[in-house]
Order: sequence, then structure tokens, then C-alpha cells
Amino acid sequence: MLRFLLLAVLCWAAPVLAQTMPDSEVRTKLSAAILAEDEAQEELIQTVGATGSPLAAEILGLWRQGSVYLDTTADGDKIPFIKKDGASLRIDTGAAFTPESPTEAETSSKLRKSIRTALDLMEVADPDPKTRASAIQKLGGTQNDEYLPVLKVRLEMETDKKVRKALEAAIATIDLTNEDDAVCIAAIQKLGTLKNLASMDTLKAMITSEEESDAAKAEAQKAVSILESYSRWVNAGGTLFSGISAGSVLLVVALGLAITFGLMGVINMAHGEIMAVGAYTTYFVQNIFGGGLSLSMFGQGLKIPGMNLTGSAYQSYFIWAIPASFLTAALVGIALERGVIRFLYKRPLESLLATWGISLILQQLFKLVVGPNNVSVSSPTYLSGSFIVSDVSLGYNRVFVICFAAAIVFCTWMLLTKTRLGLFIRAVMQNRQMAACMGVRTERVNMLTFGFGSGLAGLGGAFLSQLGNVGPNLGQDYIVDSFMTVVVGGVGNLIGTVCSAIGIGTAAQSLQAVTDPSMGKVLALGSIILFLLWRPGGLFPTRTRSLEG
Amino acid sequence: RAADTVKVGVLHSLSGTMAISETSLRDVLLFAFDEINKSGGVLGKQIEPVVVDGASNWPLFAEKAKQLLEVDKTAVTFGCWTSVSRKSVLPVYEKNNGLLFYAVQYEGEELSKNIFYTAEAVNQQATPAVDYLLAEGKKKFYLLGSDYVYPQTTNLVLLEYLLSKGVPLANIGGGLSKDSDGKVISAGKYTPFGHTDYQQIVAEIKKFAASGDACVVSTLNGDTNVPFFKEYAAAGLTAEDCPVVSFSISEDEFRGLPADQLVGQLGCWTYFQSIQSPANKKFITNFTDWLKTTEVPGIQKEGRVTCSPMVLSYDGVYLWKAAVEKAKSFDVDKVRTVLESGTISFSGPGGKVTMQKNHHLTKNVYIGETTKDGQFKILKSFNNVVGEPFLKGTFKASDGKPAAAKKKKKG
Amino acid sequence: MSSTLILAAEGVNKAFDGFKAINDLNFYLDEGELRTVIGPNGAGKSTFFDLITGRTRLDSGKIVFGTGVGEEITSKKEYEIYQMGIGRKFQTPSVFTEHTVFDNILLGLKGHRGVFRTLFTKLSSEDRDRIEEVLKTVGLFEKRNDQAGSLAHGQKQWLEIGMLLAQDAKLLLVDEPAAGMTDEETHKTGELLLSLAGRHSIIVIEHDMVFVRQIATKVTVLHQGHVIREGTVDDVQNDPEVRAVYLGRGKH
Amino acid sequence: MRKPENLILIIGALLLLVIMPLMNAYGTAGSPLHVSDYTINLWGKYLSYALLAISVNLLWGYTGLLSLGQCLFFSLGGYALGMHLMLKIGKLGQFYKAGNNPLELPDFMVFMGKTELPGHWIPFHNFWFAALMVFVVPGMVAFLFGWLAFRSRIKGVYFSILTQALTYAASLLFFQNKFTFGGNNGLTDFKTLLGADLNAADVRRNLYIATVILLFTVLLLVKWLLGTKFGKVQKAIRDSENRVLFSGYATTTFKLFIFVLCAVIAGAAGALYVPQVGIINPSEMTPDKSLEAVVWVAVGGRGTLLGPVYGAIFVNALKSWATTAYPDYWLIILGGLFVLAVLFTPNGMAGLPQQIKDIIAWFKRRAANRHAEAAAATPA
Amino acid sequence: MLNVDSLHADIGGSRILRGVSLEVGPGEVACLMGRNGVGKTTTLKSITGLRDIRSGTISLEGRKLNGLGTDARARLGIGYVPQGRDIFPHMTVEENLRIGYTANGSRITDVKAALERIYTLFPVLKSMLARKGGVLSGGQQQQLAIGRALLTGPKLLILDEPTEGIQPSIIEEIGDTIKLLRTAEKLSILLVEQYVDFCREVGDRYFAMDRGAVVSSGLISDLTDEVVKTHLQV
Ligand SMILES: Nc1ncnc2c1ncn2[C@@H]1O[C@H](COP(=O)(O)OP(=O)(O)OP(=O)(O)O)[C@@H](O)[C@H]1O
Ligand SMILES: Nc1ncnc2c1ncn2[C@@H]1O[C@H](COP(=O)(O)OP(=O)(O)OP(=O)(O)O)[C@@H](O)[C@H]1O
Ligand SMILES: [Mg+2]
Ligand SMILES: [Mg+2]
Repeated sequence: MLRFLLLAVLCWAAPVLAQTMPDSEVRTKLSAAILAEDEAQEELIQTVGATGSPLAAEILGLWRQGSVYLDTTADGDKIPFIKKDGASLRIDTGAAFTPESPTEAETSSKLRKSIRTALDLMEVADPDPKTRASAIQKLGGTQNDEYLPVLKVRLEMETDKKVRKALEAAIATIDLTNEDDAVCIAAIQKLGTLKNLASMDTLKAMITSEEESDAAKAEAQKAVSILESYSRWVNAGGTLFSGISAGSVLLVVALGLAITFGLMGVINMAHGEIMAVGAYTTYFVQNIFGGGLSLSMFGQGLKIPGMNLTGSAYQSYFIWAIPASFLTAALVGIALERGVIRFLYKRPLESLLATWGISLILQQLFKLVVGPNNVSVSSPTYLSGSFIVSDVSLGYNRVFVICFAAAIVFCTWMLLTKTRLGLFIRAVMQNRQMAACMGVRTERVNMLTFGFGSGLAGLGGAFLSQLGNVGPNLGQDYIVDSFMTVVVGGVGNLIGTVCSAIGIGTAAQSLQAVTDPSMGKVLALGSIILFLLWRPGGLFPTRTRSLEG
Repeated sequence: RAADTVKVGVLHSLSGTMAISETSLRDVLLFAFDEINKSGGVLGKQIEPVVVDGASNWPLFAEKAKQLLEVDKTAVTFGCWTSVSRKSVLPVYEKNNGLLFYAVQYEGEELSKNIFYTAEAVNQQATPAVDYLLAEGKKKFYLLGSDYVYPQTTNLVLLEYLLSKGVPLANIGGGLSKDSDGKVISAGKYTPFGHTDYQQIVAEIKKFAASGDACVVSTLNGDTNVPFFKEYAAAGLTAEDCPVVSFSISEDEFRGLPADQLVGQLGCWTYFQSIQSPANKKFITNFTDWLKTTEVPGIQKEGRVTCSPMVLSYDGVYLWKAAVEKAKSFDVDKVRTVLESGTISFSGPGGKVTMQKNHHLTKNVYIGETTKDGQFKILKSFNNVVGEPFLKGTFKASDGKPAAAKKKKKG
Repeated sequence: MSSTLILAAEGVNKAFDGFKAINDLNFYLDEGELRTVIGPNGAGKSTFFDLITGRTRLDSGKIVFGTGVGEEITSKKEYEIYQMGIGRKFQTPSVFTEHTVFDNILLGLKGHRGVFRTLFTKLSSEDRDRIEEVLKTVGLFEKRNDQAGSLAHGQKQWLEIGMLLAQDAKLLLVDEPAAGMTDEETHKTGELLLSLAGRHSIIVIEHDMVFVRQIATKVTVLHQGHVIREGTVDDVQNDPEVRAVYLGRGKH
Repeated sequence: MRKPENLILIIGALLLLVIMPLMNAYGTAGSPLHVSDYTINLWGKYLSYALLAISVNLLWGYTGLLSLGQCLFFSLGGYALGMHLMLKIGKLGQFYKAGNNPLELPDFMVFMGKTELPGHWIPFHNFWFAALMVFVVPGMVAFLFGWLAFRSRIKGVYFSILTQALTYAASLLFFQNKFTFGGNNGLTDFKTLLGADLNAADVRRNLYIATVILLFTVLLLVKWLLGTKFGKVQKAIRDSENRVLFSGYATTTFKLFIFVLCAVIAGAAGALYVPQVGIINPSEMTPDKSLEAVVWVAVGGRGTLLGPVYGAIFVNALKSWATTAYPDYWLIILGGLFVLAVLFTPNGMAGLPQQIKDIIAWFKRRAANRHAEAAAATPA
Repeated sequence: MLNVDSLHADIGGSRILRGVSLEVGPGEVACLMGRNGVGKTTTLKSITGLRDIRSGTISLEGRKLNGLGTDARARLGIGYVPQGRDIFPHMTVEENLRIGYTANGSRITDVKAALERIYTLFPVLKSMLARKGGVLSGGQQQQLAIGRALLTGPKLLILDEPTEGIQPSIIEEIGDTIKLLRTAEKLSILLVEQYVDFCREVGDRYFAMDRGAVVSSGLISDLTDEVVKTHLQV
């Protein structure tokens, strides 16, 4: 039923009239389109698109992603085909065949753009309201009145509230170009009441345009001021969200240091490199799930075979990478502790020098083992995309970071306060000798604590791989921020670290919003300085009565 | 032995922040030297490379340059990536009358008699890219860059250029800065080195692009591209909505980016690995073979690509060789005279390059869009573009009033 | 205020997170007097010293120091209070562990404490004599070139007493001087304190009742941050409340 | 302990101040008795670093204040002189020669679109003003910052992080082109100092000699300072600041004094460094540079007079050598060395002779013990 | 129970202990006495493993302790109350006590009863369970340190001047407790004390030290004023 209606709608709207097309014809047209060039190609795409055929949608979609292939036969013919479940299927017939010399069918951004428009038109009737809404918004943005009928018909049958709003906005945006002033003014008002931010630029342009009537200009002025005040709220919301998420990143990054430095007192300059270990582990796991990787360690080739997974099995790599990064980083941390740091507990300042040395060594090792370039870690599909909550866009990756930070803070807190190990850790850190006199196995506790802190750093690294560079210098980008976070929170205080991370994140993002990124950073540092001058022991200073305290 | 070798300096950062980019240039230079040595050397002398690490530390660059010139007495140096490293060694080369070949795109505004710039000048990258985007129907340009001299200077030129092409100020995004009289003096959004959080900027671009026909002109440097593009993709922005043209991402940098999320973004260089010429094919094959056999420690052998800075370094070596052979001497003054004569050219992997009197090259410029495998598909090329270091002030704003958004009335 | 008073604390209160460590404390000390303060553990004795020396700030009340009109010291900085002439020995011995014993006394020695004075004044021979005299008094002359950190617990106690002597302060606050000393040394400490009384005003905190008996003329008993008794040793020792909260049923 | 220190000072001064310059000026090139201009210049750089290290040590080693922002003062001193040198380029500048810079502005200003010299640059035309600023600017910044910081009793890691934030913020500020100090590229391509060609060998030598003189002056100053009561108070502050406070010393003033003094030393070091290396830019102020200076001190021996000098020379010389000899492995070498240094020489290079003596003594004692035991074991 | 035989120890090059020998039998209270700085604390630290020794043997119940770490010795049954208390300053009183009975695992079976005993002995601790150890008064910290050591369920309890800074009534109770522990639980106790009367009251045996060596020892009844005069006074 639905499909029938849509087809009817599309028939009016499509630039080239088309009857409901049988699949076979769709196939012929598609394969022709793939082989055609330039304008002819675009025209064919629009024709196929106008059919609304789901088959066309599927293949166009594949084409756009670059998953349509061409086989060149011995006599020079080209056969377009797709790959499905390991089989190659000809597009023109749908039959399976064995390609002789397959290549990828070429696409260009222009081509993809016209496929995109064709798909948008089809997606106006997509069962998923989100897809519908975004397609509608794009159609509106073109201000092309040829799309009006489609949108209007859709509006009559649309039940989803958000999609209706999108439809109304799209129609109004197109109506702005209507020569009838009344329609135009109504559209302006509509956009104002809809709080449609996307139309802000267009409306602003209308205010100064010479072609608009004074009435329209006045209306536009009004609408713009409504939108501007709304936009301020949206921006504030956005800033707050980015502040919290930036804070969570800081937290994820600094939590490990809050343990190794805050609790244990080791000035761990290699913290950043341990994070890099976590990030590289994620990279390795990704490649093992995918096509494997080859390294040239110190000039020796080393091939690590991959599992060649695809689809969601491959996408799940990140889930596995999280514990893997924790473990690898923890092992590296333990090795460090056993090898070097345990000799330095009585000389905490010297740990700065030793760990700085280690950080140099690790950086160069990354370069020699994995290579000097950054490596690429892709984001799994479930981490790309965003929710839109009243025009504030909340990226999945960011939401995930926030939840993840909350989760690891909770676990760490539980571990430190509710378990025996936690009690021992704190005892050992406060007075190593006395803890030993109580029978605590201090060596083991030290090792586990450092391992745990390093593991947390590894988790931080796994996360950063989703947001930024993975390369030998990864650690250097974050080390200063990490130390600052821990110290501002008050050394040795977990809750303090949490508050300071969120606080610094939000402050930095807000300051960036009112100035620019460079100045924002300078001002953020300035506020840290002022804060420390005001509270010289950090957010939650620890007190004792001893003179040294 | 000393009699039949000639010392040649290689001055790049092999450690520190710049190593991610510069190490590849060291590799390709060593390759070029080996290639030349196999075919008989220069003037019958074998090239003896002196490789030093500038360690991303600018005073150290100056020290190393002094060492190369005063202690090792190298005939020529190939090196430097960042402008500041070049600026720090420039006085050293001028004082000792040395010879430096510089191969990485830069902002211009400099001309030293001791430096030959095989690099792309702004008019061999930024302006052709804008020409291309204008032709593609882009109307809004968001200028984004790192907060240092190259992006600032490039954007100064671009601002003049865009205005000269009739793009109104309102359509230039990223923020305008004005002097006390309200005159716009520069444009663009700048982020510090090592910036990692592009949430707000991407949100701003998303708004900027919401009304369509927008693009981003990015002079972001090195590392910062990764967080930027990850955020860009995560926000759901694609090359179809709003393409980004970057001047600092070559195939080599691409190895650190999730290529599948970047398909369709644009690049503009004077060489792409995907150029289908015999010279390029030969270059790539020989380089890959050389990598397999070389015993220089620390050279990454797997998954290597070639890119413009590498090829321009390579070109530089051959240009120098040609000049030396023509001058029949390694003497810097003689070599310089020959190079400045405008007759020295080399048919390199990216096409023919010719050294001009102004120490810059004439060469081909290519615009490409990225593909899933981290390569560029060439969309357009401009042939024999003459490199010009001093561009600022050469473009005058078009006298036509800035075009307001046209209202399309049904006629 | 009477002109013979050197220290007067009136209505002093101090609470830590709601816990009243000092509760409406009134305390007066005459010039040249040697006063002993006793009281259960946690009664607030050391906290009282903290308040006088500026280590902790009081919540309400005032502390006035000096003969004549006297000066309110509650808002002064630690070093200012010290420079007014109040010296203190801490309960847990605290000395400059990385300096020699000699330098510890030198740092405590009476004299100017400004940056330029410390830069440009040379150690005079009188000063040196004075330091050596103090060292002999506290029995650390042989150890004068040892690092203070390497001293045994009791020796550190002595060193700190020595620093106090060198300072020649008007008011000495001495927190448990006899802890960790042998009976004989305790006795010696008592004599030392007695010899200082008169020229200096002294407040001593102590739990060792033998020692208290040796030095005390007047004893103040603190309990829960408040003065519950003041009087001679005998008065106090026979007081049932003091026995209940402090002395116990023993033979004291 | 005292004696060898004096001896080293005298021999060092003789070597660095007299012999090296003489060998540079009069040795025939190529002979073993010749010190090249390059070497002189290199040592000039090392010794400026040594001065910086001394200032770090005076703060950290003797007062217990670990400043992670000492390079800020170093750079400020450098910038102050650099500005003067920049203005003295004058007619030798590229844009002046090209005819589009009649006002003789520094080149970077011309291409960033400046049309007149910013006001705060003008007095730097005068050398003596610039020379004064070399001390005044770092001193003032240190005074203001230190006054605020010490007044609020900041200490320990909090002080370290605070100084780190300060230098980091300053580096970001100087990075910005609109801040008028040349942005990322900083100040470079200097030509003359007091009319003399900066690239000439004798000018270089004189700069080197000036550095050596300053170095030894500062060393003597530090030595004197430590001998005074002030030095004892300073060391006591490191030990237990509260105890010092309760001994009647206004620690704030003491710390402020030493902090400003160290900033001034660092500033002077920076001013000597800049004409010798030929560039000053904001990357000299980044936190990792200051941390590096701390590392020199730790390697050389914290809390010793000559340790920082050893450390700065040794680490930088090693770096100079290794970046050429082992460009791919030098970080591993350097890093490994730091680790080993920490593990096996707890008192740094300055403590090495003592450590060797101790080890020898230990062996001797052990041998003696063995002997005694053996004697005891043989039944009488 | 505890046997220490000709212990020698150096600190920073100078000889501090020169052949200290002492023994504590099961259920016995031994008092180690001596003037300031003669090496009492050093002896105790050598027994608990906090200080390295140069030669000599230390054994507990016939088991040689040389070479074992401090924590291992603690788990074998050595409880220690150091001079200077060494409370964990940033942990609450309750946590300070908890460390005592958790670190040593199974040694204390009835935690509740053990805690109750501590609370009756030192009532002030019960009212301060939630307070940070570092803010307690000197005497309170001393009480906490004793309580904490008792909660490790030691076989041998080592006390370094436990009465220092404690109010008289509680000193008495500590004395009573020591006597009780000795008789009821056969706990051996090594006590360093300056306070001769206290030793006479609770001790079974004494060792007097001078200049790093035990110069006189015997049953407590042998601790005559004569002995005190020659060895414990200057
Ligand atoms: N900073 C603080 N925070 C919380 N409570 C504190 C603090 N300082 C002191 N107290 C409490 O105040 C009370 C008084 O302590 P104070 O040290 O003055 O006792 P005291 O009389 O010296 O005891 P003692 O004889 O044991 O040394 C104690 O109960 C202590 O726990
Ligand atoms: N870290 C150290 N370095 C050098 N010498 C030390 C060190 N610790 C202690 N000593 C010396 O060892 C000697 C014995 O010290 P110890 O602490 O054992 O004495 P003690 O008998 O416990 O005295 P007290 O009754 O005062 O506690 C002292 O003379 C002391 O100076
Ligand atoms: Mg007390
Ligand atoms: Mg002792």
C-alpha cells in the first residue's frame, strides 16, 4: 500500500516520467548507468532512482560505497556485478558468474552526489524515520521546488512527529523562493516557529537581499532573532556536552596516572607511552580481526595473519580490543615496575628521570617496530553517528566515552574502597614499611597497583584510538594534560581527579566557544593557574597534622 | 677514497613530533643516492650521505646544519620539513654559502640565494584547489588551519584570492579578524599544534554546511588531521555534503587516517602515487625493490607509499645532479648559476619539473580525491604551473559588489 | 588586663569538621611563670599550642600575647608570632633532618631573620660560643657534625629543646619534652626547665606525673578542650574528676 | 670534599676561558691544537644550557622547588635580546631589499601585514634597554608569579604543575602570530650585534667567552650563597618548610628571592644562547624543554654545585654526537642511559667519584672481613 | 620463642649494633632498656627486617628469619608497634585497624571479639572510627598503633616505647593488658621501655643495652637499682 502511494508521488515529481518498472528493466538500466559516462550517466541514475525500486536502492547504495565491480571479459566487454555472500552476481541479470578480471567500478564525488540525491528521493519513504527525516532535510536544503509535491504528499500521510517537523521545515525552506510574498512570509514565520536552524543563513541573506519585499525582510529579521536566541541555547547545550565529553576523555586518560602518580607517588613520565601501548594493541586487534598486518621489526619482516572477518564480526573488534589493551598495558607496566621502578620507591623524584628515559626508549621502539607513521584505526559503525536531542548533536563515540569513563571510575573506586586489595594499596602507598610490618606483601601490591594503573592507561589509549592519532607520539600529546588533571584534583584523590577532569574539560570547551581554540587553551591554562593559587592543594587537599603534610 | 666520493647532507627529524612525516624523506633520499651511485655517481664521484637527526628541535637543526657545512663539508643538503626548521638553518647556509634543497609545500614569502625550493608554492596548491572547487559550484569556503605561519599566510592569500573571485565575505567561514578600522585583515579558524578536540569546530562546520554548496579548505598540519577527520566522520559529515580539501595530507599521512571514512575528500599536490606514467611506475617499483634490500636500520619496509614531498625530494637530488654535471663542479656558486639559468629540468615521477630563476619549480599540479585504499584519484590537472613565492597582494578584490544569495523567482 | 600577664586566651573555640577540639578555653599565664598542662589524650593540649603558634586558626575567642597591653596574635603569620618571642617544641620531634646538629641550633639561634641579613651577616664568635654552650647543655656536643636525621628519637627531642634554648624566646611552649627519655634524663630536663623559669615564661605539656611533680607549681587540667581544674599538683592529683578522666586508680 | 671542587673550578675556568679560545684563535686549522669555530659555538650553546641547569638546580636541588617552567625565563631573556637583534637587521632584510619595507620592520611583520612597528618593540632599538630587559622581564614575571604562588603556600608537585601550566600558556601565547613575536617561527636570521657581524668567528668567540665568564660568575655566586646562613635556610626549606616557618623565617620571601634570582640567571643564559644558535621561538618554552633541563640536573647530580654543569654538557654533547652517529637509535641510547644513571648513580655524575671510592672501600672491607673470618675459623 | 644471636649492624658506615644477643621465651615479657641512642630501636628494626644486618642470626620458634622480608616475618607472627607510631595518615581509624586483621589473613578467627577487646582497652578509638588517622592526637595515635598490632594476632609482640605520650590511666591499662596477653594467650612480648617502674611491673626478664651491645641481663627481679645506676644512667 505504502509503496504504491510513494510510486504515485514520485511519478509527479521525478524529472523523467517513469512507470513502475519491472526488476529486469531496472537491472538493465542500472547496468547501463554504471557503464555510461558524464551526463548520460547522471540522467540514467535519476531515471532508475525515480522508479523507487528497492533493488535500485540497494545497488545504487552499493555503488556509492564503491562496492560495485566491473569485470572485463577477454573480448573487452565490461560486465558490472556485485558481491554477495561470497558469490559474484551480475547486475544486468542477477545471475551468479565467475569474473575474469574484476576491478572496482569508478565513482567520483560528483557521481556520488547524484546517486545521493536519487537515494534521498527514495528515502523519503524509507521505513526508518531517521533516514526519512535526513533525506527530507536534504531535499529542503536544495530549495528546488520540483520536490515540493513529493514532500507535501508525504506530509499528509506522515505520522512520525519528528519527520513531520522535518517535512514542514523542508517545505517552508523551499517556499522561501516562492514569488508570492504571502507564501514566502508564511514560510518565514513557519521556519521561525519550527526553530529551524538550518535555514538561518538563507533567512539572513534575505534580510539584505534587494529582491525581497520590505515585509518579508522584516519577517525574516524577526525569524532570525528567534533563531539566534534559540541557537544560543543549542550552542550552550553543545558546548556543555562537548565539555563533559572532553572531560571524560581527560578522565580516561588521567585515571591511570591518578593511580601510578597520585597514589603511588611515581612521577610516571612514561604514562603516555603506556597509553600508546593500549592504542597500538587496539590497532593490532583490529588488524587481526581484519586482513592481518606485516611489520618490519628492526628490518626483519614479520607477518601476523588476520582472521579476515567482515561485517559485525569485524566490527566487534573494538569490544575485544578493550580488555586486550588493558592486559597488554598492564603487562608492560608490571615489567616496568619489576625492572626499574621498584628500586626507586624511596627516591620518588628520581622516578621522573628513569621513566622519562623509558618513555624515550618506548617512543623509539614504536617507531622501529610499527613504523614512524601514524597507523589507522577505524571506528566501528556503532561508534560513528550521533543522536540529535533538540538540535544538539551527541556523537555516539562521545556518549560512549562518557559512559565508559563513568564505568571505569566506578570500578576503580570499588576496587580501592571495597576490596582487600584496595585497602592494601592505600596502606602500602601511605607507609610502605609499616604496611610490611602488618604482613602486607608490599612487593606484590606495588606490582599489581602499577600494573592496574598502567592497564587503565592502556584503556585510555584504546579510547584515544577512536578519537585521535595512533602513533609514536600519542603519549606526548596527553602527558601534560594528564598530570595537570591529577594535580588539580588533589594528588591521591580519585574523586578529585574526576571533578577536575570534568571541570577542566568544560572550562576549556566553554572558553574555546567564546574565543578561539588557541586562546581558549591559553585561558584554560590561566584558569588552572588561578585555581591552584586559590586552592594550593588542589580540589580536595589531604590534611594531616604532621609538619611535613 | 675521499677523492671519489662527495658528501651530501640529509637533515630531517628522525625523532620527535615531526618524525612521522620526515622519516620517509630520509628514506627516499637514500634511495635516490643509491640509484645515482649505481649508475656511476655524480661527476664520477659516489655520493656519501651524511644523515643527521634534527629531532624536531629547531636549535638542533641549526647546530646540525653548522656541522654538515663546517665539519663534514657537504656539497649540498637535502632537508627540513617545517618552515621554522628552514628558517633556523637559513642563516647558517647563507653564512657558509651552502646549498639546501627544500621539498615540502610552504607559505612562500622567502627567497634565499642558498636555498632551492622544490616545494609547492601557494600558487601550486591552494589557489588551483580553490579554482577547482569554484568550478565544482562551491559557494562557501570554511578556512581551517593550524595556528602557525604556513596556514596563516596561505589563508591571507586565499582570502584575497576568494574575494578576487567574487566570493562574498559572508561566505568565508572560520571567523574573520578585523583591524581597528573594521577592515578585514585575515580569515580562518586556527587550532594549536597537537590540538585533539575538534568537536566544536566540526559542529560549526556542520552548521556552516547546512545550507549546501560548502567546502572546507584545510591547512591543518600533521597529527591534528586525524582527530579532525575522525570527528568529521563521526558527526556524519561526508565529502558529498561538504568536501574538505587538505594541503598537508599526502598518501604518507593517509596511512594514519581511517581511509574508508574519508572517501571523496580532496587533496592537491604536484604528485600523486596514482599517476599512471611510465616514469612514476618505474619510480615506485624501484623504490619498493630498494626498500626490500636496503640495510639502513630503522627503515620501515612494509606498507610503504610514495607522496609529493618524497618525489620533490627525489627530484631535488636529480636537479642538483644535473646542475653539477652541467657546471662540471660541485662548487656552490657555479652550481647555483647553472640552476638559476632556468635550463635545468628533470622528468620525474610527477612529470617534468624545471628550476626557475626564482629558485622555485615549474611543475604540474594535480587535484585528487581520496579512495578507500588511501590513494588519490586524479580529478584534474594543471600543467606547468610556475612556482611563485611572493603572492600576497597580487590578487585584487573583484570590483563587482559581493553577490548576495540570489533569490530564485519563478519566471 | 593585668600587666604581669604574658599570655591570655579568652573564650577560645576550635572545631574540626564539627568536633570541638577546644571548647570555650580560658587560660592566663603570668610573666616568668612555669605552668604545666595535663589532660587526657585528645584533650586539646597540642591543639592549644597550635592555636598560639598560628598553625591552626581559631574559630572564635582571642589570644593576646605580651606584657602591658599585649598584642592579639590570632591573625598573625607563623613566623611573625615566632618573631614576637614565642618558641615551641613539637610533640613529635621535628628537626631539620638534612642539616647537621650544629646548623640546626644555628637556624634556631636568636637573631635577624630577613633575607638580606641572612645573606650578609657572618657568624660571630659570640654566636658560635652560644651554640656550643647550648650543645653542651643538651648533651649533643659530640654529635654536632652529625646529620640531625641520623639521631635517635630521644636525641632529637634534646636537639629540639636545644633549638628552643638558642632562640631565647619570651614564651616557651614545650610539648611532652620527657617522652622517650630515661628517668634520669627526664629529671635533667626538669631541672633545665626550672632554671629557665623566671627569665622566661613556660608552658609544659606532660603525662609523666613524676616529672610534673618535679617542676610544677601550678597545674592546669584540660579535658575535652576545656579547663576543668587549675591548682597545685596535690590539689589536682586528689581531685576525683581528674582521677576519673586522667589519672586512673593508680598510685599517682 | 671542598678541595677538589675548588680545583675543578680553577682548572675548568682555565680550560674553558683561556685555553679553548686561544686554541681557536691561534691554532692552525687541521692541527690537533686547533679548536674549530664550530666547536666553540657548540660549547657556547652547551654552557648557556649549563647556566639554565644551574638555575634549575638552585631551585630544585637546594630549595626543593621543582620548577617545570624554567625555560620560560630562559626564553624571555632570549626574546628580549632577540627583539633587539631583529630590529638591527634593518636594511639587510629581504623585504627592505625588495623595496617594500621602507620602515625596516622585521620581515615576519611585513608578511603578516603589519604596517608599523608595535609600540612595545620600539625601545628595543637600544641595545642597553634590551640588555636591561634581559634581566628585568624574566625577573618581573618571576616576581609576580612567585609572589602569588608562594603567598598562597603552593609547594611540591602543585608548584611544579603550576610552573608547567605557566610556561605552556606562554608558549601558546607566543605561538600566536597576533602576539607580535613572530609566532611559531619566532625570531631568527640575526645579522649584527653592537655593529659586529654575528657570523664572524671572533664575534662568536667573544660570545663564547662571555658565556664562560657568566657561568663562572654564577658558579661562584651560588657557592657563596650556599655558604651563608641564607643557604642553610634555603636547604631547610627543602627539608621541612613548615619547620622553617615555625623557626621564624618568612619562607615566602626567601623562596621569592631565590625564584627571581634563578629567573634572572635563566634569562641571562637565554640572552647568551640566542645569538649563538641564531633562533628563538616558542618551542623553547614548551614544558618538555624545561623538563629536559631538569633531566640534565638529575643526571649531573641534584643539589651539587657542579652537577648541573656536568649534566647539561654531558647530555647535550651526547645528543650532538648520537644524532649524527646513530640517528635511528639515539633515543634508545639516551633513554637507556637515564635509566641506568638513576639505578646506579643515585647522586648523579657529581657523586660518581665518591661512589667509586665507596665501592673500593666496600671491597676492601669485605676482603678484610673474609680475612678475619678465615682467621677466626681456624681453630686455635 | 625469639632468639637473637650476636647481631651486628651498620648505618651509613658506622657500627650501631655490636653483637646484640637476647632471647624471649614463650609467654614471656622481655624488657629492652638503655639510654638514648644506644641502639634499641635499631635492634627491633633488625628483628622485624626493616634494617639490614651485617651478621648474626635471628630466629623465631626455631625458624631462621635472616633473609626473609618484613612482610614474611609479620606473617610468621611478629607484631610491631614502632616508635613514632607510623599510623596510615590518610586512612580512617577503622581502616587502620582493618589492615591489622586482613593483611595477616586467617590468624585472627574471631574478628568481632578481637575488635571488642581493643575498644574496651582504648575506648576513644571506638568513638573516632571514621576519623583520619593523621589528625588524631599523639596519644590517640599511640593507642591506635598498639591496637593495630594486636589485631595482627601476633605470636611475638614488639613494642617500642608504647607508653610514650599516653595518659597515666591508660598506661596502667596497657600494663594490665600485657600481663593478660602473656598469661591468657601465651603471647611473647619484647618491650623497649625507658620507664623502669613500668618494666618492673610487667616484665619477666630484662636486657640492658649500652653502645650497641647487651651489657646486662637477667630476670626482672635482678634489675636492682644498682644495675639501673650503672647501665641506664649517664
Ligand atoms: N586537624 C584535625 N582534624 C580533626 N580532628 C583533629 C585535628 N586536630 C586535632 N584533632 C582532634 O582534636 C583532639 C585534640 O587533639 P590534641 O592533639 O590537641 O590532643 P592532646 O591533648 O595533645 O592529646 P595527646 O596527649 O594525646 O597528645 C583530638 O581528638 C584530635 O583527634
Ligand atoms: N639513619 C641513621 N643514620 C645514621 N645513624 C643512625 C641512623 N639512625 C640511627 N642512627 C644512630 O644509631 C644509634 C642508635 O639509634 P637507635 O634509634 O637504635 O637508638 P635508641 O636506643 O632506640 O634510642 P632512643 O631511646 O632515643 O629511641 C644512634 O646513635 C643514632 O644516632
Ligand atoms: Mg598532644
Ligand atoms: Mg628508639
